[in-house]
Amino acid sequence: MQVLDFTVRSNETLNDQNHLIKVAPAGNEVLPEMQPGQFVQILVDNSPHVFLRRPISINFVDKEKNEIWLLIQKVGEGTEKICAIPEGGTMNLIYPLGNSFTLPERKGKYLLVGGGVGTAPMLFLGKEMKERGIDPEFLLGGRSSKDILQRSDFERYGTLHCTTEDGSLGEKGYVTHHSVLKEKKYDYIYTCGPKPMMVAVAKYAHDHGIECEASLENLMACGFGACLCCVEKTVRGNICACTEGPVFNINQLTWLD
Amino acid sequence: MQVLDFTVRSNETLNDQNHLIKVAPAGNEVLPEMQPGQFVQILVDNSPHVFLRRPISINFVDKEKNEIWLLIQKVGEGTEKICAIPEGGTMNLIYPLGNSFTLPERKGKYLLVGGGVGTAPMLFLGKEMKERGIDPEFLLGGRSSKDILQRSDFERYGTLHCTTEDGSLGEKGYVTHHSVLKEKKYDYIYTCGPKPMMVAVAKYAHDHGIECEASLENLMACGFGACLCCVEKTVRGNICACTEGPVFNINQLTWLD
Amino acid sequence: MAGLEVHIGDLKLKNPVMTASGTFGYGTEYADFIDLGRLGGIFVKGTTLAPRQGNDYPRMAETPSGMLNAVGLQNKGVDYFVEHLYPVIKDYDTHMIVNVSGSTVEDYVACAEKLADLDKMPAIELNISCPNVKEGGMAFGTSCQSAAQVTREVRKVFPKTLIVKLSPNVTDVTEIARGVEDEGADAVSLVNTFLGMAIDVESRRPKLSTITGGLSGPCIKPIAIRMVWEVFHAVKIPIIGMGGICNWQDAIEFILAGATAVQIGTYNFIDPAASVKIIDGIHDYLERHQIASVNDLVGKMIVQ
Amino acid sequence: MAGLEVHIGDLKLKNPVMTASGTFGYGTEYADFIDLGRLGGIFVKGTTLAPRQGNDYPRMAETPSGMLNAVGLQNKGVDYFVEHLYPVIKDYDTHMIVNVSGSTVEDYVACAEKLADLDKMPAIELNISCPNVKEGGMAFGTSCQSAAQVTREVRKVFPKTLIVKLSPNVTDVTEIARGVEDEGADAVSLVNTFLGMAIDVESRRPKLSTITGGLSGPCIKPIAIRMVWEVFHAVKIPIIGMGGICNWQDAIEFILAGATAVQIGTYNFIDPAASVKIIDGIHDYLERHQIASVNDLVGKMIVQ
Ligand SMILES: Cc1cc2nc3c(=O)[nH]c(=O)nc-3n(C[C@H](O)[C@H](O)[C@H](O)COP(=O)(O)OP(=O)(O)OC[C@H]3O[C@@H](n4cnc5c(N)ncnc54)[C@H](O)[C@@H]3O)c2cc1C
Ligand SMILES: Cc1cc2nc3c(=O)[nH]c(=O)nc-3n(C[C@H](O)[C@H](O)[C@H](O)COP(=O)(O)OP(=O)(O)OC[C@H]3O[C@@H](n4cnc5c(N)ncnc54)[C@H](O)[C@@H]3O)c2cc1C
Ligand SMILES: Cc1cc2nc3c(=O)[nH]c(=O)nc-3n(C[C@H](O)[C@H](O)[C@H](O)COP(=O)(O)O)c2cc1C
Ligand SMILES: Cc1cc2nc3c(=O)[nH]c(=O)nc-3n(C[C@H](O)[C@H](O)[C@H](O)COP(=O)(O)O)c2cc1C
Ligand code: FES
Ligand code: FES
Repeated sequence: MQVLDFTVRSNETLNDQNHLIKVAPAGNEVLPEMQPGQFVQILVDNSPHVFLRRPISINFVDKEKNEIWLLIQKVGEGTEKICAIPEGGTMNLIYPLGNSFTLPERKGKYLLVGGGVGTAPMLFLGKEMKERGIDPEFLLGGRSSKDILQRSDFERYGTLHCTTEDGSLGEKGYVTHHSVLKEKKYDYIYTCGPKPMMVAVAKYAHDHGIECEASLENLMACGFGACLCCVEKTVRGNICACTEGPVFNINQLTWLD
Repeated sequence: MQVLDFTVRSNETLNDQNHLIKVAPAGNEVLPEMQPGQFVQILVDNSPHVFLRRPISINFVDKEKNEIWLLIQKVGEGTEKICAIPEGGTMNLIYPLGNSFTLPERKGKYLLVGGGVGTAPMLFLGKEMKERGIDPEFLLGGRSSKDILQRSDFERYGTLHCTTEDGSLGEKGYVTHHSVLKEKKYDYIYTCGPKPMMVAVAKYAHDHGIECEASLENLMACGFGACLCCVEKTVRGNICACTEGPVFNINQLTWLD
Repeated sequence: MAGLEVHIGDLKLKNPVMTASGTFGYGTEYADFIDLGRLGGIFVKGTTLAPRQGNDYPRMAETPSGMLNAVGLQNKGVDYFVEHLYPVIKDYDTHMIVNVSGSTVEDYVACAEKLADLDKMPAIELNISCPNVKEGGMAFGTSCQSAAQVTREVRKVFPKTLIVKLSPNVTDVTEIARGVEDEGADAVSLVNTFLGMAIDVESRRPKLSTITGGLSGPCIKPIAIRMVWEVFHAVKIPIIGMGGICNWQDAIEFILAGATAVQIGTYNFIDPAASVKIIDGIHDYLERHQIASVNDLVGKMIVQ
Repeated sequence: MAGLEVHIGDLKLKNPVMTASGTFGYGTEYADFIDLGRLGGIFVKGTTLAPRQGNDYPRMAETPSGMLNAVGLQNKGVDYFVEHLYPVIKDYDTHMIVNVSGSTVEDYVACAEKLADLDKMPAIELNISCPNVKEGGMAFGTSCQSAAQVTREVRKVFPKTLIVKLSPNVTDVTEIARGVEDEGADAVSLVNTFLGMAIDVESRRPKLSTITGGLSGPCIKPIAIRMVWEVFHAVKIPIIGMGGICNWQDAIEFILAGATAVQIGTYNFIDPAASVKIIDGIHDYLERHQIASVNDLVGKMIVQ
């Protein structure tokens, strides 16, 4: 873990709500090893109302360019201000934080399910799988076509399935209604997105005896294990989502009780 | 008094500390009548530490361009943020606030003494005098040549005398040591600047039986008479510097007691 | 049309948004900015029996998300108010309520008596919580006994709506609230400012002439809301909530915690039109959530 | 070289900057960010006799210039601490001080007794001011009698430096400070968090699972400084000041108000290296003002 200033190399507006921001260490320090599922804590400058840092998943690591990608949805003042940092601007990060998704040791059928901006860590995860010789499948959901972000990036690493609530892309409905879930039998499911979606995915996985890991977005104050604010109730009691998570095997969670 | 959004038409860096910012009503509303000595209260956006507005004198009113000029010295986070607003940016003002310098009814010898950024209201005052057929003299002081701002603007409206602490422009020393004060007899002195300077000027005026008005920079919360925080102790008791000031006849003040 | 009318004692307020004493002058200071007639009410500056010069300058220091003040009840006294200010403000199309302050019980009583005679003065707010005067003031509000005593004596001479303004500088605000309720207060308002302090580290001097002063603004909001919620569960009389309200969300937060009405204080300095925007915001919230009347929200925070 | 060493009871601190309980884990969480050996001391997480799961999620809400927490003393109990944590942290080149919490006097005493045996545990901080547990906690710190009682009983079993951490949720903090001084406390630390509350207006639910929680951060600084200043004039034992310290200016403000040392709390979350920057800042301030020792600043606010 370290605290470091980054320079915003680019800040791309993907749609009215989402930005893709690529950052590199301001002093050209070489990025440390990072794992899919890990996140960063962003200091929000120039905001009278944002006191704490904001946790954002590592969307992708471009080792060649020494860049971290962040996919950010504007939902409040913190994310608004982050998305307003122009190219060339500075962003102070604490990183890398948290555990990571379990990377497969063997071949198999892996499904990566993301909803909304919860697709963010799935890109990095998919890339790491591909590099290990695995062809992941992605199942991404959103309200409409414009909410399914980074499609061409995902397609580089695996097959892409989509659902949209208005049917403007892929199948109409929620991710858990997608036909692949009926047609195929997966060995492992990874998921990140709105809690109701993740609970539905966890339930599907549980009912079908599929291993499943979910990445949580609990409210965080510090992000590195010091405040005990981010706890998730698990079978082992209250556990910090920032150090022992954000990725949990659903067997550890009490969602389905 | 009104609350209005302004657009920054230009933001000129005069030296390492001072900016000249020209603003015009964002909706092209025609500026109301304003008097020299009056001020505006600027809302400071995007600052986590600045809660209250910041009072700034009206440096000049350009009626033709419908612009207000503000001369701002960066001394803390509020003024830093204001000076960082780029051309085209927005600034929310409450204005015009306060009383004003007494504009001369008859010809005479008028001296306008400004120190540091306290020269700000003197330009507007000089212009109004000139338009009334009076030739004011200016006596401006600063640490060194680069701190005597807007010289060519001042010269348009009257004779300019300067002092600098390092002697790099005009006479060396403080304004109250300038030779004109020994050589000439003025009818009226107006002053604005650091308190010790104004007190020295007031003392000079008092000792020489010259009428004198000083513009105060008391700490303000509201700027329009609602909080009673900005009071100056006067011969009539505690008086609000934001409504019955910022300009006071030195006879009203208790500085020389 | 969502219903905004609320009642505080005999007072019918057209909406629950009022402005806090000491932050809104006599209303006139804001006449350029808003239509005063839109407000539920205006609490005018703290008024004492005798005129007061207040404390020395400096009286103000900015703090994180707030400010300290040490005005110290500067005002021209109740007689001046009755003769010169009341005639100007009495015909505003809103309720004008005087905030009555004092150093002794006799002061409060004498002041309240003079105000009781005024036709268009439907209520007073007893300020037993001012941290900025040497004698009396907050001392009345931090002891249950003296809070009860001053309420009891004023109640005897003031038959109209009597609001008692509580100090937050106490271990148990419910105890004081119950005490003044028992003595016949028609409502309580809370909170007044928190006693605070700031030092200029370069000069090593206090930033206020009085060393300590009253802290207000958004910084105190979480504590103020907690106190409103505690008092809501302790008394039956209505509560007027305040402390750091800047926008309609803050106002709704106080209402959900148990406030029947709210006062906007320090934020008027930053946005003189804040109060009116908050009225509009509450109205829109009610419409959006299809709530018939703001009264249906009072204390209706959902627990479990 | 300006002198930074200060004494708290028998403790010699290499500098007056320590980190506050509950915000710094067991130090290890910050080892990546700073050299822990630079700190004057580390107050580890609130520790209780029995293990505690703490409160349910959500435990945190951001507020203007601060945050509310409702962690509720989640910890693995004193035995686990002694067996598993103490061995890891005991050799850090700084003072490790356990913050002892409890629900009954017996709990505090039993916990303190176990810690008294540890060689490298030179002091404990009695937390009689936690607002986040149902029983005990803050209740001890808001009554003079119970604060005195728990101090008295713990004093009997704990011969090393005993620091008592005071609650700010009281009418008169000096009364409590004097009470614990009389019972033999070697120092007082203040303030713990203020009881506060926040409501999500769209869902109409409290933002914390426990409804109320503890407010910390810069928002509380002016009140905390006032309390330190009051206590400085009320007791003879040293004061450890805290509440919203973010930078060296804030730390100096507390020291001028009367704190011999300070603790950095919430701001560690935002800048994990804040404490070390503050040490450097205090050092530079002393040099710039040509002050030989930080002790010369304690309580030296200039009045008049
Ligand atoms: C480990 C982790 C990884 C994350 N990764 C990403 C990411 O890659 N991209 C991204 O856009 N967002 C991500 N988030 C969520 C992001 O941190 C929040 O959206 C952000 O902190 C909101 O800040 P704000 O100031 O914009 O909104 P606020 O004004 O703080 O909040 C706006 C609204 O969002 C709600 N909210 C805020 N934070 C959360 C949260 N963590 N969970 C549920 N509701 C919340 C608030 O209650 C409020 O209703 C992640 C969160 C965590 C914990
Ligand atoms: C009527 C009036 C007119 C003014 N006109 C101008 C102007 O034309 N141009 C200009 O640059 N400034 C002017 N000022 C001063 C200006 O308002 C302050 O410099 C500004 O508010 C400081 O804000 P800040 O956040 O930058 O500094 P802060 O961080 O608030 O303060 C920085 C330092 O400056 C001191 N300080 C701040 N405000 C004042 C003050 N009013 N008096 C004395 N010390 C102060 C603080 O105590 C602190 O030490 C005027 C003030 C008043 C009352
Ligand atoms: C400058 C100032 C002056 C005040 N004067 C009074 C007063 O005269 N009487 C009173 O009861 N409260 C007074 N108050 C307290 C406010 O009415 C209000 O209770 C407090 O500021 C909290 O609300 P806020 O955070 O919205 O400002 C004053 C507050 C400020 C900031
Ligand atoms: C998340 C969190 C947990 C805390 N836990 C404890 C605790 O276990 N024991 C304790 O005495 N104080 C605890 N505190 C209070 C702090 O030690 C400190 O007194 C308070 O936060 C004020 O300082 P600050 O504003 O610098 O944070 C906690 C504070 C926070 C924010
Ligand atoms: S966010 Fe602080 S411990 Fe997880
Ligand atoms: S600044 Fe508020 S009355 Fe003058």
